Amino acid sequence: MPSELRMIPLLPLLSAAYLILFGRRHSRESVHRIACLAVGAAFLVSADVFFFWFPILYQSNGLTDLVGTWLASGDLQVDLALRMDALSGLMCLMVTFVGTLIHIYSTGYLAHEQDYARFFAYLNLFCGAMLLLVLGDSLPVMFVGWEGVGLCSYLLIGFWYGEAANASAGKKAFITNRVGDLGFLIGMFLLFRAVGTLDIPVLVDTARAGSPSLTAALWWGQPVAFWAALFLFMGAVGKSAQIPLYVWLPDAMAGPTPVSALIHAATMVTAGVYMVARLGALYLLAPVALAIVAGVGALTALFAAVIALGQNDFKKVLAYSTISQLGFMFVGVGTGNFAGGIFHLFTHAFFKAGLFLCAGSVMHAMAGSGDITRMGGLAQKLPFTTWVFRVCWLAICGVPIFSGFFSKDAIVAGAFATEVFGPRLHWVGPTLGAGLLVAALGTAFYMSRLYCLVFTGECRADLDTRAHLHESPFAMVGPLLVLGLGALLAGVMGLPPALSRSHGDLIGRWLATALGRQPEVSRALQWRVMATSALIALAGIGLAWRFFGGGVREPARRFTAAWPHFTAAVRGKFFIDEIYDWLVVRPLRGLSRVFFLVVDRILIDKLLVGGWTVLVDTAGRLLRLVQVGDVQRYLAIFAIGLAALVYVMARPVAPSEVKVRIEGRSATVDLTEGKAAVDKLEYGFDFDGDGREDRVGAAANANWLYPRPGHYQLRIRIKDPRWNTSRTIARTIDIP
Amino acid sequence: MNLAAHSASMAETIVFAILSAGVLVGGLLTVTRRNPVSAVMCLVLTFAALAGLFATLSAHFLAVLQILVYAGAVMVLFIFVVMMVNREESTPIARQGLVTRAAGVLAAGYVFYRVAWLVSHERTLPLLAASATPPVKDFGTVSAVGALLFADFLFPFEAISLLLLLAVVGGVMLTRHVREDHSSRVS
Amino acid sequence: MPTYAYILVSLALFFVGAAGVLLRRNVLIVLMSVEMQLAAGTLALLSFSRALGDQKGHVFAFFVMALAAAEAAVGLAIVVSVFRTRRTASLDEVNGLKG
Amino acid sequence: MTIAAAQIVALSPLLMITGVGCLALLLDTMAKGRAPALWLAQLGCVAALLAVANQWMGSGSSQPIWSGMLIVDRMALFLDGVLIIAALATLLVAAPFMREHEFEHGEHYALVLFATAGGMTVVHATHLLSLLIGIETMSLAAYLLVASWRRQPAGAEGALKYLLLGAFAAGFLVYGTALVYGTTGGEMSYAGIAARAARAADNPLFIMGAYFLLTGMLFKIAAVPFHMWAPDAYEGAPTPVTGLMASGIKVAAVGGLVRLLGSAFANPGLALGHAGWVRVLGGIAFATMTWGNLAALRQENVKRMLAYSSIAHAGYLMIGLVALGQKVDGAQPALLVYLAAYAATTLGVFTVVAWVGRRDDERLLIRDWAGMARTRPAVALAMTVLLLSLAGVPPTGGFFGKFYVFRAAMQSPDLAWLVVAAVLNSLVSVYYYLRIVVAMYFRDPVRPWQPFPSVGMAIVLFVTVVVVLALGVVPRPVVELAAGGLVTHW
Repeated sequence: MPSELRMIPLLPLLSAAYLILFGRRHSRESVHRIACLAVGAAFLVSADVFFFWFPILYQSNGLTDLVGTWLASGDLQVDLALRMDALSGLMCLMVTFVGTLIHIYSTGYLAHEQDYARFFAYLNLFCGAMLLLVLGDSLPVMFVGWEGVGLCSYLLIGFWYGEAANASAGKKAFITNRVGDLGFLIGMFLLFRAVGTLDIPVLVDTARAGSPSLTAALWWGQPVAFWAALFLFMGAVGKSAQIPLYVWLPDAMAGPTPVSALIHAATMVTAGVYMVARLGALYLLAPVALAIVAGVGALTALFAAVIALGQNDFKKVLAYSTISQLGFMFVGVGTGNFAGGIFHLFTHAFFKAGLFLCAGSVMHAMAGSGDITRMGGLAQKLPFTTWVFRVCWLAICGVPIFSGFFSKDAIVAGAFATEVFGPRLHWVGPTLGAGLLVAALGTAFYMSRLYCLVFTGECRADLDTRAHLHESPFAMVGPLLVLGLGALLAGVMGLPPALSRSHGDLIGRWLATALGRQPEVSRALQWRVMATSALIALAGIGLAWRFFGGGVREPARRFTAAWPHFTAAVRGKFFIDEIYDWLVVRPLRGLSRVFFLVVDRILIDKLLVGGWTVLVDTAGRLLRLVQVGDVQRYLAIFAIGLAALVYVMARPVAPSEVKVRIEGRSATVDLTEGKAAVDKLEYGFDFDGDGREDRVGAAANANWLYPRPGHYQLRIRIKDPRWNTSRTIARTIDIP
Repeated sequence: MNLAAHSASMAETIVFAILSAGVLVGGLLTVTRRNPVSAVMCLVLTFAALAGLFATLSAHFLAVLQILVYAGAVMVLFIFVVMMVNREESTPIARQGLVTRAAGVLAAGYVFYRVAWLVSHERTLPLLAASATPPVKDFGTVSAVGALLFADFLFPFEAISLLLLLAVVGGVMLTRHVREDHSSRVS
Repeated sequence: MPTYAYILVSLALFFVGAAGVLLRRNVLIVLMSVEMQLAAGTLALLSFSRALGDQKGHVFAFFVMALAAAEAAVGLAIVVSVFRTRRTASLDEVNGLKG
Repeated sequence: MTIAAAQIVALSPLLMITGVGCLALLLDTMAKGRAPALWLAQLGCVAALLAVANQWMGSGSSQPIWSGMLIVDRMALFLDGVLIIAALATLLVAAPFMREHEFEHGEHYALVLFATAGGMTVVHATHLLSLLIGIETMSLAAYLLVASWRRQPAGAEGALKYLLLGAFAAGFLVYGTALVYGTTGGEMSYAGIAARAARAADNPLFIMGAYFLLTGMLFKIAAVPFHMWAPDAYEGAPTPVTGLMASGIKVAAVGGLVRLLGSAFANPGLALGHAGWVRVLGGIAFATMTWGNLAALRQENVKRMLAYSSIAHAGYLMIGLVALGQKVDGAQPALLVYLAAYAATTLGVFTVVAWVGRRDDERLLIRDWAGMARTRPAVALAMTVLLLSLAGVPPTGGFFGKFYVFRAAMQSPDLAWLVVAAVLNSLVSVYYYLRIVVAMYFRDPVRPWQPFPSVGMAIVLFVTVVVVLALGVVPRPVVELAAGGLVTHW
């Protein structure tokens, strides 16, 4: 088995270490040469392994590179092993390829940056961590990469720490991610307890075999698989920015744009989707968990799309669009259509990285500003950027022949056709599919709005900026063109079988061994979905064009450009515009504002994140008050603590259950169940609440015949004679 | 029970009562004295009475040690320090935080009550009811305890010398005249 | 006298010591109270020792005594150094560190 | 009793540390300057480490020696190693620190060694008497070390608080011993207590005695609510001493608790059930980590924040103790690994704290650390790694230790809540650790700053960072060493 697998994450990691330690001594050229070469070499190695072992990757469950036993003690053995199979190979290629492009792009984008070496070191570190995440053969190894990308994200978001907001955005990202990691860890422990190993292939095999260790009920009647899947998904929610932990991603746009492209669009945030796909067999054991995954995904897709409608910052729009697209991917994996989810992940990596890099190029030209209301008409000034943006825009909108069209359709069709939820939840799939179609409409609309406001019409920027406008250097444009090409062509990998029987669904077939059974989609359904979504994409674009084509500020010119025949009907145009404005635009904008303000800023930021912080903070302040500095009060707390300990210890055990059985006028009270091992207790029963104990003794049960019906107070005194302590339990008894 | 035994036990009870009264009254006086010098004197009383109690428990060696070490050496040390740092204080108990500290005393009292209740509850058990000097030759004498000390307890005996050494060394370090602290920032 | 009587006396002494530690303002008296607590432990050990006819308690008591002496020495040294820096032996005035 | 040579050899690390401490004292009075004593002390540590290694190779007996006072087993040797390394690191850091702050005492070095010797006695102890003497040796040396910075009023104050609370706790330790001694019919050795525990566990007086002992020990590891001394003593102490207290002394106290609970009080009648220490410790563990983390959030003083962080870590450690009480496989090695990782991390962190302060500019507030990454990137990076280790972020030793302990605890279904609480807690802790990182990386320097040059500190820092990272990346050797500690006779 190839030991060059370990080179793939190691190359960027070593380069990162070198740059952190000695980067400051090198010139800018040698810094970026080292960084780009490291990632480029990682790409070449992965491509080499991938294509050399192509058949093996396809047919078996892949190649393993056992670096060594990471830790072994007693029952726990974790190998530091890397595995390339069909899925991780694909991811690996994608990460290194996009990563290399972004490295090259950064050399141009950050040409004026002071801390050049630090930036590239972090970027390399990030790639290394991501590759470790992808290639890791066991959950702990994966988790190291998982945390590593979180850390790099923190470092890179806060890269421009001059502004306080950036530093706190970084902190927010890190802490939100840690909330998810908590779930990941617990899920991992649960799996370990159930299966006894953390090797992913073994876990997958165990899950595929439907082993009772995973299907046994754990808590509240749900099986182990459900809980493990749910907790792991919590990790995915954090990393992939889904509801309710998505808050960090929009704020994370504070970092340099290449970072947003690499981390917050193409790679890191996809980790959650990748993880769910990787452990797909586990999720298939728990349909309810799958439904939760898909449901959260669909909700996020819709919700983020609505918020994106109202954003005026270039990168914020893209950030919410990323969240929304990740929602699509989760619906894919959540409906058992893992290949579909991965396919969309793949195409999304190209077009979203392209979009972000375009954003970087535009902001580069606009002297760093990302305010789209101050843009417009940039198509002439930035020809290459515009073309790439057009391709990526059409791809994300889902216009036929562009890659996004096919991958989105694969998810939607999969959702309609899925049977993983079983007969009881069969309605979930179609509902999700319908939801996604609405989200797709929103996507087409807001992306087109973005396009129109930025590239069409007149430039609304001030004169200074306008004079400064220029196309970016080749180092930035080159990667853009490559990504644009990818956004255009990546769909070939997953053409629907309905279109091409021989070359259809390449990716699904490629991933079949790694991911297992996928939902069968009938040809008719494929056609239907393709037609509907094409229509939806066009409708979204058309609608946006009517509102924003050429810029929203000049409704007259917009209408002239769109419908020259109607130029005469000035009144009617005004009227229609008002109607649109009142009926559609304002409600939509208002809705998105409401969503954004109420849900995002108040509910999540203030209550969930903020409120929690306030609580913790207050507790912190209170605890500081306890530490008054007076040693005798410390001693008093010592004594009080000891007394509390003795009190708790000396008190008799509370019975876990007080059983009262009433038959006619006779009541039987039984404390035997749940009684602790202490059997030297004495019990006193006062049945009628007269203060006199009616039954006293070592027996933990007693019965009493009430003379007449009524409402009685039952008091049970449990006494521990060894300690001379007692506790009293009160109940009321109704004798009919 | 014959008369002699009875009067012996009577005498024993009286001795015990006097000594324990000495211990407790001495203790109470110690913690209530305003002047630390009087407190030290009361503590000497406590420890002397305690030595007496040790003697009634046939712990002769320890009784002697108690007088020598505590009532002697340690108390002298205390007196020295009292002379050094003593300031007559008007309020023996600080007002601030009194509630917390009183709660602490109550808590300590609760723990004390629990243990005391257990002891008196179990007073009929052989362990707690035993009263006669145990039938071991030389019980509690220097030779008997010393033999044990140099046999089974040799390691702690060596180890405690380290403890005493470091107490001395540390005491010297902290209290010796400032030699190498050149700066005189101490006000 | 029966052992429990001794134990009760030792408990009472322990409590008196604890109360002194908790309440008194003068750090020297607090240290004396601590010594009292240790002495109470010694008394309990010796009582059990006699009841069991076992002299290990005596040896332990011996060590406790040495330990108490060492603790007193160190405690007094620290009191002296506190007094040097702060000119006070009142515990309620030694509260610069807090929070 | 005749002293067999084997018994002396078995204790050679302890004897070396003690002997070198005494020699250093002597040398200090005779030689000119402080350097000879320091060198001797450091050499002694190295020699003691070699002796530990020698014992490790040849160990196999793990029978109690010295009439059941002590045991030399792999667990004790493992912890000996950690303690000696902590002492060595403290010496390396303390010397330049004291020179910079002008309070050099030759006794200081000897006291560090004596504290270590006390700690080693604690981890070897199989008898309540050797435990008590070990604890007190360690504590008295620590009180004195805290007070050793005589110019600093905070030092004496911290020492006084530490001493008073410590003496109070010692009172309980002694009284607890008396009760256990009486109710077990004259037993003081762990094996003897364990043999009688089944019968004695019926006697509330015995349980009371056991809890008094437990309280005395919990005080030493700064468990809530017996932790109140820790922030003040940590803040008041000279920084290298704080490092020693947070690493060496905590390690020794936890080691002592592992042995005490694992052997003397391991009886199910005492450990489990309603009044069992497992349940009680579980509650205390929860209170400890939560209190520590919450109180750390609002701290502005780095040392104080780290003191609370060390309280929180005591809570995590106690989860391991609880798992031990539940007889979970692997709880003990997990604890040992955690201790090793934690000790290395803490030593490194306090080295940085000691390093950044100058004579007239202590730089103990977080805002004083602003912009450190710009002037001293290597130190800032090291500090970041160490803080991430404290927060439990992979791939650091701190993460791995937590992972290992939590995994052990998860084996027992009753402890799931505790693990969840601990993970949540470590989440909270990220916040305050990041405050330092944010200050170092994302803030502009407030005033010019230059740490004093010190080879010793650089070495300690480098080694601890390497160890912390190595423990996260290739923990296997240490895990195996810790598991080797399993070969014991409790």
